[in-house]
Amino acid sequence: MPAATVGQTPSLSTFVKSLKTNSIESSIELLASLLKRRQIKNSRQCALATAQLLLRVVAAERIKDPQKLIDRIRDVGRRLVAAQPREMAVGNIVRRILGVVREVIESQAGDDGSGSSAPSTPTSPAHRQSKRPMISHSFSSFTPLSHSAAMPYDMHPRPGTPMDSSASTVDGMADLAAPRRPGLASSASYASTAPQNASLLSFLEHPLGRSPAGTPPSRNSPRMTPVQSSTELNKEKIDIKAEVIDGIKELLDELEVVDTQIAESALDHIHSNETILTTTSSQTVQKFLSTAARKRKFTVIHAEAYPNDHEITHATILNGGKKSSGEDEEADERWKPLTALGITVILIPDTAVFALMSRINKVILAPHTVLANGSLLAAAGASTIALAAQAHHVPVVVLSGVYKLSPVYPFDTQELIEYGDPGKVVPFEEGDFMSKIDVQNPLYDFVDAELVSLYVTNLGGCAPSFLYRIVADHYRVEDTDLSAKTG
Amino acid sequence: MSTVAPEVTAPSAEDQKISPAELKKRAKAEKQARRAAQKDQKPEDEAQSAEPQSAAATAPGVNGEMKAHETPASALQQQQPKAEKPQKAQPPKLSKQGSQEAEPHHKRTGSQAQQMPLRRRPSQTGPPTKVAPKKESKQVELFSHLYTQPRRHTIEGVSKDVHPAVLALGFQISSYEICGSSARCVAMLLAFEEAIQDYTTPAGASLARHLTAHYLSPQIEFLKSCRSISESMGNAIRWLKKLIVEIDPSTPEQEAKDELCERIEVFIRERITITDQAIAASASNQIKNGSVVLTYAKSSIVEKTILEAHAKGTKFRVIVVDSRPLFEGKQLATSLMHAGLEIEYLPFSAISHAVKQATVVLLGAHSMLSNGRLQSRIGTASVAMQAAKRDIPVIVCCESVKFSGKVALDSIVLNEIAPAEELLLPTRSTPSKPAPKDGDEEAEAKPKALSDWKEIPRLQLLNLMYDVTPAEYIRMVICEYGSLPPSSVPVVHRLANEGM
Amino acid sequence: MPPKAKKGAPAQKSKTSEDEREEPLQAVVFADAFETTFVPFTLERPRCLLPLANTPLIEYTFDFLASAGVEEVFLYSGNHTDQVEEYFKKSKWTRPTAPFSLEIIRSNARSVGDAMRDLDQKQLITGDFICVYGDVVANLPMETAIAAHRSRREKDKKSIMTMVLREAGEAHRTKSQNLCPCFVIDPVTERCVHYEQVRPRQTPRLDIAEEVLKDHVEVEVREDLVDCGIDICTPEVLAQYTDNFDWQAPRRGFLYGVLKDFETMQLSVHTHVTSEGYAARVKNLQAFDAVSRDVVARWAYPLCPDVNMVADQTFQLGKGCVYKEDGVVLARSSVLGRKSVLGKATSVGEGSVIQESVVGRRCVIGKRVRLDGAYIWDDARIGDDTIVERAIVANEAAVGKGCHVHPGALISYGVRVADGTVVNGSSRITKAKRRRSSGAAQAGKATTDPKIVGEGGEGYELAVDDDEDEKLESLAPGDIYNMSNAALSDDSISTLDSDDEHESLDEDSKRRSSRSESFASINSDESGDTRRRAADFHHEATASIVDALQKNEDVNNIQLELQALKLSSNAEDKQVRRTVAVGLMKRIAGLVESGTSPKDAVSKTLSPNKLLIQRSVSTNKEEFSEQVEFLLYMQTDLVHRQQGDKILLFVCNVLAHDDLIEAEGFEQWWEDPRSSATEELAEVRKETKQLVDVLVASDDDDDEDEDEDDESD
Amino acid sequence: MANEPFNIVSTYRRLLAEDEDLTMPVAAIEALIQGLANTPASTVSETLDLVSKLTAQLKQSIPNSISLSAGTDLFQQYLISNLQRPSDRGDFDQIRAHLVQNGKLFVERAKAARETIAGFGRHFIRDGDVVLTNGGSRVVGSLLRSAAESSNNRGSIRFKVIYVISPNKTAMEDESTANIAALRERDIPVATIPSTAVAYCIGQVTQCFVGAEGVVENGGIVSRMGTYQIGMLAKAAGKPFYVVSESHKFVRLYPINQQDLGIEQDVVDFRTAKGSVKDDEGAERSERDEGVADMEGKEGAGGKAAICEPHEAVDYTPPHLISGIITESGVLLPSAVSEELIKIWF
Repeated sequence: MPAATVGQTPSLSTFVKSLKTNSIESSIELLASLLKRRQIKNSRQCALATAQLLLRVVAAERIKDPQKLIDRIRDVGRRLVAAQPREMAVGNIVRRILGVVREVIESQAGDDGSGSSAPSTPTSPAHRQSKRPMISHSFSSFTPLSHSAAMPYDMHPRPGTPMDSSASTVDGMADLAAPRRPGLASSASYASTAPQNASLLSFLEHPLGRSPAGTPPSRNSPRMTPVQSSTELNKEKIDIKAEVIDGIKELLDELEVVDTQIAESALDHIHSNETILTTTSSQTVQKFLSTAARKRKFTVIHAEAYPNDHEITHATILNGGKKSSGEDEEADERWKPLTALGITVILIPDTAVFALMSRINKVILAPHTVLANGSLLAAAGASTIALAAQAHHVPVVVLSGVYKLSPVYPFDTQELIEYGDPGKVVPFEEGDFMSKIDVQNPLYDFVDAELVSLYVTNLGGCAPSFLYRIVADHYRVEDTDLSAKTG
Repeated sequence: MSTVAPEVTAPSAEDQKISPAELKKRAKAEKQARRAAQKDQKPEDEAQSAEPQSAAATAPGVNGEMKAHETPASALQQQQPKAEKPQKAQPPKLSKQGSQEAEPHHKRTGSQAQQMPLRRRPSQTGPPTKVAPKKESKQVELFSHLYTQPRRHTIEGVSKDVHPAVLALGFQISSYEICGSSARCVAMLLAFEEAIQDYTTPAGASLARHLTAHYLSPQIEFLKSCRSISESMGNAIRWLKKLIVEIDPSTPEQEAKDELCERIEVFIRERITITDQAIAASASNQIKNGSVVLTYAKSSIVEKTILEAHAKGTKFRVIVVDSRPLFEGKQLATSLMHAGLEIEYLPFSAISHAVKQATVVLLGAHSMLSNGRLQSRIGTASVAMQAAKRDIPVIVCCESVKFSGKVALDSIVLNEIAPAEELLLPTRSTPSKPAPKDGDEEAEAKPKALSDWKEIPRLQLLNLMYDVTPAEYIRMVICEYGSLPPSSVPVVHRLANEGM
Repeated sequence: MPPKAKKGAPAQKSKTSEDEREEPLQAVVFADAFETTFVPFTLERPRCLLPLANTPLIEYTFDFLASAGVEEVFLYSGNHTDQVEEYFKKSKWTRPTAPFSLEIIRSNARSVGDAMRDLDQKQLITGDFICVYGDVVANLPMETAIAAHRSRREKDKKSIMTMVLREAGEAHRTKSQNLCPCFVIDPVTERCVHYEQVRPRQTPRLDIAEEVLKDHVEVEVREDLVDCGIDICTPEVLAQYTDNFDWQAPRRGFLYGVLKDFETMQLSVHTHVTSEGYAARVKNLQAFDAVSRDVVARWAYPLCPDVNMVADQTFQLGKGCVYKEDGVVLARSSVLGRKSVLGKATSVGEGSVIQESVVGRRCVIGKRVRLDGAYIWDDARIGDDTIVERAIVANEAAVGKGCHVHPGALISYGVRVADGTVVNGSSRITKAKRRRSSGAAQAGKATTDPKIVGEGGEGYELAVDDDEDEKLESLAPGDIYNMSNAALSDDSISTLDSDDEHESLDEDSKRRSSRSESFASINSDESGDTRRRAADFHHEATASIVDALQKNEDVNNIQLELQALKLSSNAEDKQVRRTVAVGLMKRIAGLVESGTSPKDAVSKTLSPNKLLIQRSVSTNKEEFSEQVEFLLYMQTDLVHRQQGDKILLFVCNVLAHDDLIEAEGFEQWWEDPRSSATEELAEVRKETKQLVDVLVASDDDDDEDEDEDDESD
Repeated sequence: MANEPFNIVSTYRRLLAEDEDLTMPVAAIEALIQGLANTPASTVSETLDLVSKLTAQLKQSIPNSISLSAGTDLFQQYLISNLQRPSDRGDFDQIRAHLVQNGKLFVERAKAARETIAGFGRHFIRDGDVVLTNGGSRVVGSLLRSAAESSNNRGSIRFKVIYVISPNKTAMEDESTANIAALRERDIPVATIPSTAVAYCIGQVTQCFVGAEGVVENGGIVSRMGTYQIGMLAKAAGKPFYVVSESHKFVRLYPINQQDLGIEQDVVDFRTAKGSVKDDEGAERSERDEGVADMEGKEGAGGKAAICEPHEAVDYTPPHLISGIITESGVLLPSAVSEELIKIWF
């Protein structure tokens, strides 16, 4: 529509454009309202939007005190998450970026790390119990990382009652552990970083901190740099900003390449002439399959995911990437439809899944979100597919970028489900029907971890049981609960 | 799984009278036509009956048309069989003509008429013209054994022996106007009744021998060509043949025919009508106060059951899960809604949410297989599976006439493939919306629309009719012989369908 | 959202934002719809702030505008503007981060027309603008509509407006139950060629001008559309309003007018029919109910409670469309049924059952209470064992123990209903006094009526102002018709002076359906459309008279204007008469309510305006029928006015005194069966009895007898 | 062997007796510390030796040593990791000193941990839930209590509890009855069922919580008899099965089956008219197992391990039945437990 751009309903692309011109505050407001109106939805777009926004936010901040920056990001994050709690990618990205900031600060300020994180003490479980998580399932404090705590205790001699100091161990630990932790795009192999081995011992160790002359273990001594003067700090702050921005840029790049990275491992998972079942129009899955298609011939059975995604699914099958993700972001993701690559694609209604499952060798799913315990949320119908697969002992492979991994532990799966527009099930026009009959249209399904055979992330494959570690590597304990008041 | 003829084209009241009544009325009119025709054509008849179909196909083709038009018999005679030959040469033209004829024919069958033809149109023009060359590439190899010749929606090339009533029925079936195992069965028997009444044993042949072999079988063939016949129909036919053979040759023809019709009536009543009530009665006891009944698509028995329970004053909720492309559940929901029940209507994708609330699952059947598995509308298996996982009792309501001697492990060997075009249905708009409209909607939405899937190499659409539910998901089967575990289906089958 | 959000089409370079800044998308919002459909609530709160599913209506409207990419909003507010301003001071819409600039315009406009004219003077509108009421709930994508509008307008300057309409099947709860618009559309050009309002379930007879049919090969007659009052207008529209000072309403005034003189003006109005998204107007209580249910059942997705449109909301969706805010306390044995909404810090007592209800914040629901389809607003308290069905209980109101509130009842702000009271469906209880003149006057404390609220309660039954009862019943869908007929049978004429453009015709035709012998006779001869024109005329004329009277204009001017109107819509004298009668009565009643004694009110109004009456009622000795009619009109109109009987008495007194009506006139009137057709009528005229007796003293006793009979029935 | 004035076992018992809330591992640590205090050990090796001796002694004399061994192991590991670093003697003295000083502190922290866990209760229990638990465990009790109390800003939580109580009245039962009473106090409906009825009512349960005596290396748990079957039933019914345990109960033990717990409990006691038929082989074997189980070869210590009282009997619940382990620092998947333990020892 030529002249009509004024009236145009906003989307990710328009948002990103508006970022350049808008004031920060209104950009935040805008994104929040876009999320609320579901005008930006599905993990990838949310992730991109959030990252872009925070990039702006950080760029605009004048950083006096790094803690300010952290608080600022937290605050923005809180607002975004509140806008649409069920798009967890938003929260994930915010946490990742917070991680970047903390890391930068620590590597900058060395021991200041403790200082910078001290205010965030309350995030430790001891205090958290008194606070209400934003959406109550975000009982997110629960990541295994959190009890890799306390070792560094001896490094921050701090008076205080056992309680609150034991609390602060969490942060202290995390901070000091950080520098050892590789960049956020790190691979899972870094799982057990040395200081964590203290976890259980912390129970005993703490008092060392209070002992008169707690000389630290030698291997830690390098960190015993004396507290810098504030002037020093300020000097360093300058490049903190720069580094953080770089960090976010990295993150954005990761989001760009994530599908390609996942696709790289395609050939390790798909062999010749197998029959693969998939559903919805996930860009990740499509890339994955088409990569495999270059080398191997196989058959794809595609369930159409009625009533929410079928149109876009059809589009994907017919025309490949161009239109698939609706009017969303960059022109980058545009790929040929599988059929063009010589792959036979059989489109079936979701109902036929069970009937065909006995002839399928692999089910490939793309989640909406992956949860800390290895279970996942995916487009409605996924649980039926996964269950049918289990009944026929067909492996279920889940392709998920790390940005979809959420530290959230699913207490109440019901709360995670978004209910969509019943008008997609029964047209609104049918007055009698719609007024007398409850029509519901859940958008997501909860798929239990035990139904998933394998996760393939951009860091490689792993079993659902090991997911907790990858999650732990990417999120800081003190950030998992964004609603926690800091300082 | 759907209703008996009357309710079949359910939503609107008028066709309730129509379908059966229509059948009769039309038959009446056509009877004369046919009588006349046969008189004049006797000689040809003899000749062709010897010849194979192909030869026969020409003249009868005319017969068929003529009957659909109900043009007076004399009109037929004007046209020469030869004259047809060239026409038959170019199928497309013929088919077009055919579809045109099919439509006025549908029109007469009541409200559904407006939508049925439209809904059908793709497959009507489709099979003969476009698909014919490409078909190989468009068939899913896995199911190649199921791709019979495309369903018949036109009457060209129909054997002239096919009785008008049967002819009419054939089209109603192929267009889902009459849909559902028992419904089709009943309709078929009714049609046969008329056919038999119009039957005259040719000189020198005994009714018992000739009727089945030379008269009934073409009818059956025709029905098969319209849509592969259901288990219940099979059973009924088997029973009928047995019956005919048993007729004492000495009995005078008319008497014998009346006898047959008499027995058919009885069969319908005993094996289906009464049975349904019996089943509904016992199944409705499974619905308690406060229970939440989950059902899938549409089954006449389940519907009866629910209404029965409601009539008893039981307070309960119903969850109807529905699926593309037939949206049968919508009919069910609507009719239950009018009965004033509290209903929740969910798309297939929401099963997992549906079973969370459900306390009992009621399913209808296309047929019960002898290894205790349930063959029913595609998707049923998934529902049963989800329910079984949550340990919710899954109950199948099924007349014994649907019990089958066959066994099947998966849904692939035994199944039926519906025209893929059905999947092109407009999804956001009411079924009544014409299919072509949907076409352009999609077209403007994206460069290639699903509607031109045939042009896209290596893209296939698969539209199965049934799937097979493993026995372990089924807690109970309710038939007129009472409630039984799936394992004892064969027992009842012997008793009911072979025992007599 | 901020302008730039909309710049640039998706996924490709946007046009530089300058050329768009040339015409920012503007919107005009009418905070109140110039109807009284939400009385009594609108006596104390502005309509646009009434909570729908615990969110003020205006929020939905603004959210819609924001998502449509509007950049400037002008909010026209008549009633309670201070409250509106107060609200927006706090809301996010006035913050710098707001998606659009908001300007609240105080106006005493009495109709959309007035507002439009005012807007035209103010010269605020630069380009195309969207025009909506402040009660629109919609999420449909506007871009296509706007695009279409733009392209059309580029082609043809004469296409001045595009109406956005939502498809909805035949019977639809979200459509107006008792009257639905019928658009005749040229499917090719999407031009609306004819517009009428018809009653569902009646075969309407449309009178489409034959030239219309001539120059359109094909026309669609569509009755299946929800008209949610969303119009995309060009500035030309404003000009039109200004040119035609008598256009009040956008549909029956503007649209009707534009279509009528299409031949002369060549102005065209187009439609944009969408089957996507949701759109509805909370026009009256029935719509309020329907839309609330749509919103709760997520048909308006994503505009559902759990979106938490207002900053501090914390709704969460539970199973079966149950929305709870934080801090809701449910007793163990309480049952929270499907499709319910519970606001923050609301507590529900043991054994209470709530279903399909919306409960505001900080409400206290007692034990064993049953809420079925009820709307309980913030801070209300419901006593133990009380049953509330499809009814509204407004803020701070309190319903005692063991009460039963029937469907359709409205309990306004701060009212307290004593224990064990039964509130019937038609009653609307309030504490605020009725204010005729919108806005200004302060609410006088009304006297509590124990009959209604029980001993120790507070509040009184609001006198049913003739034009309202429909919509009130319509909250309880079941009994719309019988109820309204009951209400109608007596004051059929006076229903004509409804402020509500949408309902007037409806009642008009309803009157015919409910055959109250009284005045059916008068119009029974009229054909459908003359009656409608009558409706138009009467509607406008009455308004202008009352208006003029308030301004104490000179009689002659009034007379002139009346004459003009009469000619323009070649109304018959009869109608003029009716208008004058009703107009005067309205004015008087108005005065009376604002405290002046009937006597003064009457003299104040009548004495200067005798002329009017003289003109409309010929006083030649032979023909009394006109006088009789005049009296009847007054009588009927007064039936529902406060102290109507008194007024009638004084009026008659004056009339007799000034010989505007002779004794015979009165006599015939008195004898006329129609004047005592119903209880009320009889009631009203009781007072006047002596007067008449005196007047007709000369005549013999048989009148007397008749009188007896009359009163006895 | 242990020096007369100080008796580790009695100390341990006394500690447990003195403090209601004290868990066995903590008690064990306490005891060891006191032991350390009472005996002058000047060198690292001496200290370690002493500790291990005391440990062995303790384990041997306490019938069910699994839980406490968690404490002792932890303690030893701590000493090792701290003392055997290349570092000066001052370091050693300090550590020893601080240990001796801070005994009480550990106890407090242990309790703090429990409170923390209890604090999480609210998140696990939703409105309308029906929770099944088997009595005894203090931490489960406090978790439920806190859930019952926390009807704060998130609105009230209405849940019911089914308590599985074993027929034989024991100290444990008093514990559970106390819990039950406490819950009923707080207006939480509680039903008590015998362990035989679990399968019957598992259908209406929404989730299960159980305590643990020890969390073993593969993420499984050792808990009082009957937990295993509850776990299996929960699994069969597809209900989440949570273990609630402080992380200091992680014990370095890897049982491969029920017999492999390394403790002697004659649950299965075949009898004839002549009385119990008990082959000493079995006794021997199990004894040796035990030796393997606790890494200190306790043959040195010799002597006969006491036999568990029936009410102290425990069983082993394998990890695949466990949905999550709730510790003071979060919900762990069973798979995470082994990581934690691995990290301590290597």
